[in-house]
Amino acid sequence: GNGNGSTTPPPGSNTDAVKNPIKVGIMAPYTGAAASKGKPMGDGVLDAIKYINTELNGVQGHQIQPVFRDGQYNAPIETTIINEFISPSSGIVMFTTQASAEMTVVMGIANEAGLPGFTVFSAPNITQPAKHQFASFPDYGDDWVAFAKYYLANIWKGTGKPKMALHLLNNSTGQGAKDAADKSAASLGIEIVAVETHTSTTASEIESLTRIKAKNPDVIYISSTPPPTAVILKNAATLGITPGVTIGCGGASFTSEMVNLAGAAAEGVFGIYPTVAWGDNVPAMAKMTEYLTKNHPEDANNMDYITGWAEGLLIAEILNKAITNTPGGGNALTPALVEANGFKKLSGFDVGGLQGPATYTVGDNRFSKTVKLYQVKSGKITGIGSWIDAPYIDYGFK
Amino acid sequence: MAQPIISAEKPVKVSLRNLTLSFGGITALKDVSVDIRENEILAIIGPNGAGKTCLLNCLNGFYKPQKGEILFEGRNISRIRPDKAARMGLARTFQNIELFSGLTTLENAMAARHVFMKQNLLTGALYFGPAHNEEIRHRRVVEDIIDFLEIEPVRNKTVASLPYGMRKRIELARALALEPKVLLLDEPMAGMNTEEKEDIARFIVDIFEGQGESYPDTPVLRDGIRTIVLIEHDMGVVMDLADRIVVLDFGRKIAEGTPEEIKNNPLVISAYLGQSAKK
Amino acid sequence: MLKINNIEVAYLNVIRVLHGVSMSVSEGQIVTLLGANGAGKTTTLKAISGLLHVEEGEVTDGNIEWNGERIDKKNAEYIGRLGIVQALEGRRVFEHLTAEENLLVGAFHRKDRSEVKNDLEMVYSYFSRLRNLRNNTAGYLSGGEQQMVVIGRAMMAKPKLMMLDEPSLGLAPLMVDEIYSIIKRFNEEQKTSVLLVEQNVRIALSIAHYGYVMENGRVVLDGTADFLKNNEDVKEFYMGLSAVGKQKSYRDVKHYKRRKRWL
Amino acid sequence: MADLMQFVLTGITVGLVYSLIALGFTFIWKSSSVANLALGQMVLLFSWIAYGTIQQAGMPFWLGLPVTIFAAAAVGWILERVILRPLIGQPILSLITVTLGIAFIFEGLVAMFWPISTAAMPDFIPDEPVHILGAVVSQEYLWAAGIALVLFIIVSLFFRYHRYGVAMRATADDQMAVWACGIPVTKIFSVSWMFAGALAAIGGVLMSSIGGITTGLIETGLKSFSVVILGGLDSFLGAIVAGPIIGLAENVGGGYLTDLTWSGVKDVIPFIIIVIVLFIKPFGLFGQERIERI
Amino acid sequence: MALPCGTRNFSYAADMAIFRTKTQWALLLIGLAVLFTAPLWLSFYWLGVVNLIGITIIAATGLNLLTGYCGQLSVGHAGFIAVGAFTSAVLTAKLDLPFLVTLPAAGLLAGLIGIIFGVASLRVKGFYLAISTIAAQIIILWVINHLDNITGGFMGMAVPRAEIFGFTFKTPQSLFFLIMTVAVMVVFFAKNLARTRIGRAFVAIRDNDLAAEVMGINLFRYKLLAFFLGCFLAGVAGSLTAHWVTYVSAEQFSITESILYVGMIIIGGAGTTLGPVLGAIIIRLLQQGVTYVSPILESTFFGNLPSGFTAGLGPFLFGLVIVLFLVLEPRGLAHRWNLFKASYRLWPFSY
Ligand SMILES: Nc1ncnc2c1ncn2[C@@H]1O[C@H](COP(=O)(O)OP(=O)(O)OP(=O)(O)O)[C@@H](O)[C@H]1O
Ligand SMILES: Nc1ncnc2c1ncn2[C@@H]1O[C@H](COP(=O)(O)OP(=O)(O)OP(=O)(O)O)[C@@H](O)[C@H]1O
Ligand SMILES: [Mg+2]
Ligand SMILES: [Mg+2]
Repeated sequence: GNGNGSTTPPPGSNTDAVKNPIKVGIMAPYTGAAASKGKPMGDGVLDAIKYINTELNGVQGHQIQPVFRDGQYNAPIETTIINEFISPSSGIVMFTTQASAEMTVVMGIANEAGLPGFTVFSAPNITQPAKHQFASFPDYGDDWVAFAKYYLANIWKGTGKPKMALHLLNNSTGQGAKDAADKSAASLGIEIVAVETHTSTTASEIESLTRIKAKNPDVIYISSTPPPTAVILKNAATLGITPGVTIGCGGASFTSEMVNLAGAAAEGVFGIYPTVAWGDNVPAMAKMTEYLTKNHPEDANNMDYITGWAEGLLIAEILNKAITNTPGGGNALTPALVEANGFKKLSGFDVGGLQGPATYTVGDNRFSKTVKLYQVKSGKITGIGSWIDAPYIDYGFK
Repeated sequence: MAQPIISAEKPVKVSLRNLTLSFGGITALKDVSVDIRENEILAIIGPNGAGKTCLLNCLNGFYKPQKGEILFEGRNISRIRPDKAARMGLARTFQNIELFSGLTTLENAMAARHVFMKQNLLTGALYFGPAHNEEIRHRRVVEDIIDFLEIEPVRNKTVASLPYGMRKRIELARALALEPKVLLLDEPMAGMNTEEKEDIARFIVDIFEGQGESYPDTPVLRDGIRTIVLIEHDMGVVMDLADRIVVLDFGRKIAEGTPEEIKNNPLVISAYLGQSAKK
Repeated sequence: MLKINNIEVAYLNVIRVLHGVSMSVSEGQIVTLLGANGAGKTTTLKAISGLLHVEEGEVTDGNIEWNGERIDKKNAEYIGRLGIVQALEGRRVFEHLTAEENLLVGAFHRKDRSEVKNDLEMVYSYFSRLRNLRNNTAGYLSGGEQQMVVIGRAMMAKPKLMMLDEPSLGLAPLMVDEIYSIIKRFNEEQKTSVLLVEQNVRIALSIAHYGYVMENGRVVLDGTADFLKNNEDVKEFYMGLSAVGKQKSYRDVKHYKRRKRWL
Repeated sequence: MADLMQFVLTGITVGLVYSLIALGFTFIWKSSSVANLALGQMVLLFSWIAYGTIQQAGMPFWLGLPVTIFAAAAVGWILERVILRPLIGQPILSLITVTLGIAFIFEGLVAMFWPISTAAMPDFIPDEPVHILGAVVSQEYLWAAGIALVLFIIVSLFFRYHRYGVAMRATADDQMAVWACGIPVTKIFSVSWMFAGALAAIGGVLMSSIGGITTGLIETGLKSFSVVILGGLDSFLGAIVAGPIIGLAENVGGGYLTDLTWSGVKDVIPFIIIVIVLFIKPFGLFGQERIERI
Repeated sequence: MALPCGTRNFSYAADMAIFRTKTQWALLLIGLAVLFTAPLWLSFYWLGVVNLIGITIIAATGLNLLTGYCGQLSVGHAGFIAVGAFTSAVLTAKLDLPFLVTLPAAGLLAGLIGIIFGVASLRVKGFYLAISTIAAQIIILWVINHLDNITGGFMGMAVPRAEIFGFTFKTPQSLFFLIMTVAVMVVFFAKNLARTRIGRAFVAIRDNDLAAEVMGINLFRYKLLAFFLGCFLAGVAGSLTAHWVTYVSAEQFSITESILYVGMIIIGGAGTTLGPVLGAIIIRLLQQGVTYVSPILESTFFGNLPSGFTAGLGPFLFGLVIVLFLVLEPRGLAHRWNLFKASYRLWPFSY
């Protein structure tokens, strides 16, 4: 079922033949409830592909043809899109999503059809147990572990076990962190004293923070998205919890948007993020900045654009590996071949330095396995330290 | 064929005993007792706001009187739910038209056949078979009523845009479709000219008397409804049609008797009729 | 001052209801419009007041003039400001307002706020029953009481032309006489013209100066009240049984032969 | 004990913010019996307009705010003119649904004109929290609460005594009859939507100075619906009293129930209250009962 | 060809038939034939869309019975769809029950929960009820989210494919037959209910509940029956959704989705059988349009469009369509269709 089959020139004449474009399904919540993250990510990945196609002449001469669809963060719509992607006649060989919730909806069908794909932000239930779906970097659970380790090693000065409170968004973003805490807090030596949840649209968390405050925590960990995180931070300042108590955030919360919204209350807050920050000195930074300024100035300083750009580079590398390892090259690619020869052959790819190196390890469907720690210093998200390891945690999902 | 007016001999169908009904400060009915008898058309008259409509509302369970009881064929129904009252045989029309505006004339009447139908979710959903036969059976009755009231031209029209008088007639049709033992009419002729009033009057008399073999399959038309309560402000109509008249004023019963008696009752004249009615 | 010239009215562009109606009302006159159910009386009033547009109806031919100005294409508000007010049929009170607030709404566009108080008194003196009910929620009033509110509301507007759609509907006999004497008084005292749609032909003709009879969307007869009162057709069809003299009973109306029915 | 005080104070102030938005709902309802489900989106749009005038166009606050309110009133006017007026006389279902359509349109407009999707409202209220009886509250909440109270008094008096107010209530009952009285129904509609726009703008500026301009404002609209249900759809008094009750239930209830039930109970408490209220007092604390007469 | 000018009927049975002329029967047969051969000529993608439309029609028909016919406005429909989806998911995944059991079970549980919330409708109408149904949805989702042992909590759960007598509905084609069979049956049942005793009782309650009660209709029973039926069909749609998507989480059933359902029946024509069908088709196609158009616009007019234009386009168009339909055809498309039919039937005499 490869849609390119009919135009494939006879084997052997590969090098001189027409190089067919390779179709990649890309789903982003361009509109709808998650547009504030989906839009910059979508912009980033499309810009990156544009760059690869125009300036690098595609992947080994094959243009990447994005089949870009707006999933609207809406399950029925996402399902019709994945039905399009898995269709043999569509010619799509792999796909990506931008959010764990999107991937959650579509992974059943994609796994069944054997169409490989990866999601940018992810939760543990997507990669465990490992099937045909992958994650471009560590998940919300890994964020928690990474932060907890850093906290114990570098910030915690007291004796005994530190007391931690969790403040979680009421979906897989929050749940991922909770799963990790349930699994590993005890072994790491952290006492979870409170677990609160909030909605993505909360206007006041004074009440939950009052209860957290009563438990006297040493550290609060938030796994959420930017707007509610900002509310929590501002309320914590009002209640006098900060400064004093350390606050850490998971990747999906920790963006410039959050800093803007929270203002002074964000000062000193730690956050995990899977990519580098704007302006960091990495190889891909210059081109990315150029495209951003040219095409999407409104996404300036938005780290979700970086994750999108990194996604584009990853797609190209996966295809690159697949073409190289497949007899018949790019014109012969099928979903199964892309998975076997592309996804599973990734090794040590540096993703332009934007995120930790991407490597496939058997049983662990996360590509990069490191995250970075940041802190808000004088209103700027500033990197501290280098990449932190996020080892695989087995949650025992079936 | 006017009925002889010997009210004492007629059996009591519905008996209202010492009804009192009030809303906050307003007392709409105060200690009202009325007997509604078989084989009679009973008229209730009285000034605006006297409590006539409230009396009907109590009768069919729409209002629950604070005091007193209503005996229908010997059973106390003063706290009954309106739909139960309908099932027991009390049907009515309304002074401000209360039709099902989105349904056609036919469907309005069919809706009143509800209580006689046996369809359930399953047979209704499948339609073919029992439901279909039942629909046809009841459709026959309804068509008879439509024919009787001469509203066939609007049979399939949605009732909302029909003229006032027509809608009043459809209300009557709907009430008949319920095949009641007692028919309650609240100002059925309001807003009609004399000719139309004559029509309605004729219908009321015909319903009361029964149409015998003109409508052999529709009992309500064949045998007639032998107990009718009529609220009306047109004294010509009331005096001609009623066997007996009850007069209410400020929630109290101030008189009761034959049209002749009422016409000459000074209390009624001063409270309601006015001098002009006497000529 | 009001002239209707041969108007045709259709609802929803298809249902033609009036087929060429002409009539006029002059200053200070009470004109009555008689006719059977569905003849198009209400439609005529709505055509004048501009309410037709709200019901997807339209004057498709002919015109309506008010003091020489064409108003058949104007909207209801504009016509209202000219001093033409219609009391709708069927007791349409503002249910959630009190009786008094209902009356005040009638006086909405009047500039003479101080006069409004006096007029309120006037209405209460006309309808003494309403005085006690002034603070009651209008929706709970009895049918007749609501009718009083509706007429009172029209009076509160101090209109130049007051159009009443079946004001006697549902009123007790005493009350009917009273309301008609009130309308007459109001017409004489305030010099308001009145266009009266009525089923109770006898009483309408007793106060009207002039009358029109409509049938099936056409004016079939018109003339002074006295002329109509003595017209044989009007007597037979509209005053019918109650015509003075030969009083027959509603019980004895002849029963027509029933026709064969077609589905 | 200190916790309780904190829960109570937070509950009352947050609740009054809900009340503020709810007033806008009741205003439209009382004047045209349109249930405005676009309330949250209106608040969102007008917050962005405020951001546009103050932050992007650089107007000083004292100028930006009136300009925003004016713009909001203009939007209200357009809405009425173009969308609601043609629907006069249509069934309630259509009127409710059309506001849902408006809600979508506003969401779209916001995304088109402000792709950044979230922003902080420029600070115009000092940051220092105020301490009251051992509890703290930020000044923004106090301002919002105070303004809600003032607006409540103004609109209540207006609807009870002003002839426009009375005519608006009449319009809600029977547009046709109001029209027959020669009253400019369309003007009444325009005025009430302009007012409602202005109210939403004020609410939006205050709300977003608390939590930033985010789509969360839409959800606050939803919470305000629970306020109007509890208070009674047509009662300003209801709105102003029910807001703090909902706020208290959320915060005190959440404060003590979370450990006993499930997390996030705070966010469903308003809705559980709605269901309970509808069972025992269907028309809310102060709502007028539906008139049932035959 | 003989024009059906003023088709007349000579028996009540013929008068009550849905399809009265030969042409109508022919059209019906052709329509069904086209429908059920669709998998032969539709791509996976369009099959996916058509499947979604089929599921949507089922749920919208339920809402139409409840809101369009019985007049009880519900803005929490997606909540009841969620109940159905999770019921079916849990019963198949955890208890290994066959699909033929879980499908009706999903409907039943959703219907029963609908009845519980429907009790409120005995005392309130209109907007009060609308809000209580929103509340129902929020409470339902909260409970689903916290029954983590059963439903998988915030994460949701994977759902096995539907299976009937050993046949697994896996491909879009087979799902198409499953979904369309149910959808056609549901529309047929709904049509029958609407034109018989129960449907008339519903409309009577919608148009004038006080008079309906006085005419012998038990409001309590029929309002609850309407809630049961409406939510039952939501549950059935939920069950099909679960086995179609193969993964359920509470997040998938948003208030926006509930609102869309209301929009559908209004646009299509509330209180008509055809209404929810047309509404479902239009709204779902519009969504697909947005899915396509926004990225295309973005890449075509790269840089020439104001940034964010496409992001706003979806909701904007959506709202615009709802508003335009309401302003131009407030009684819905089905009404327009009936007018068209009426004028065709009497052609060439339009009045
Ligand atoms: N639900 C109610 N709430 C408050 N008052 C009511 C209610 N129903 C009736 N009333 C009052 O009770 C009194 C009697 O009303 P009712 O409708 O019975 O009068 P009626 O005799 O039918 O008058 P009419 O001839 O004008 O119709 C009136 O004053 C009315 O305002
Ligand atoms: N909105 C409407 N749409 C369609 N037809 C209408 C509409 N309103 C009235 N009609 C039709 O117009 C005709 C005249 O109605 P109209 O109400 O003017 O009669 P009327 O003389 O006032 O009758 P009545 O004495 O019953 O009040 C009737 O046949 C009626 O069915
Ligand atoms: Mg009465
Ligand atoms: Mg009329």
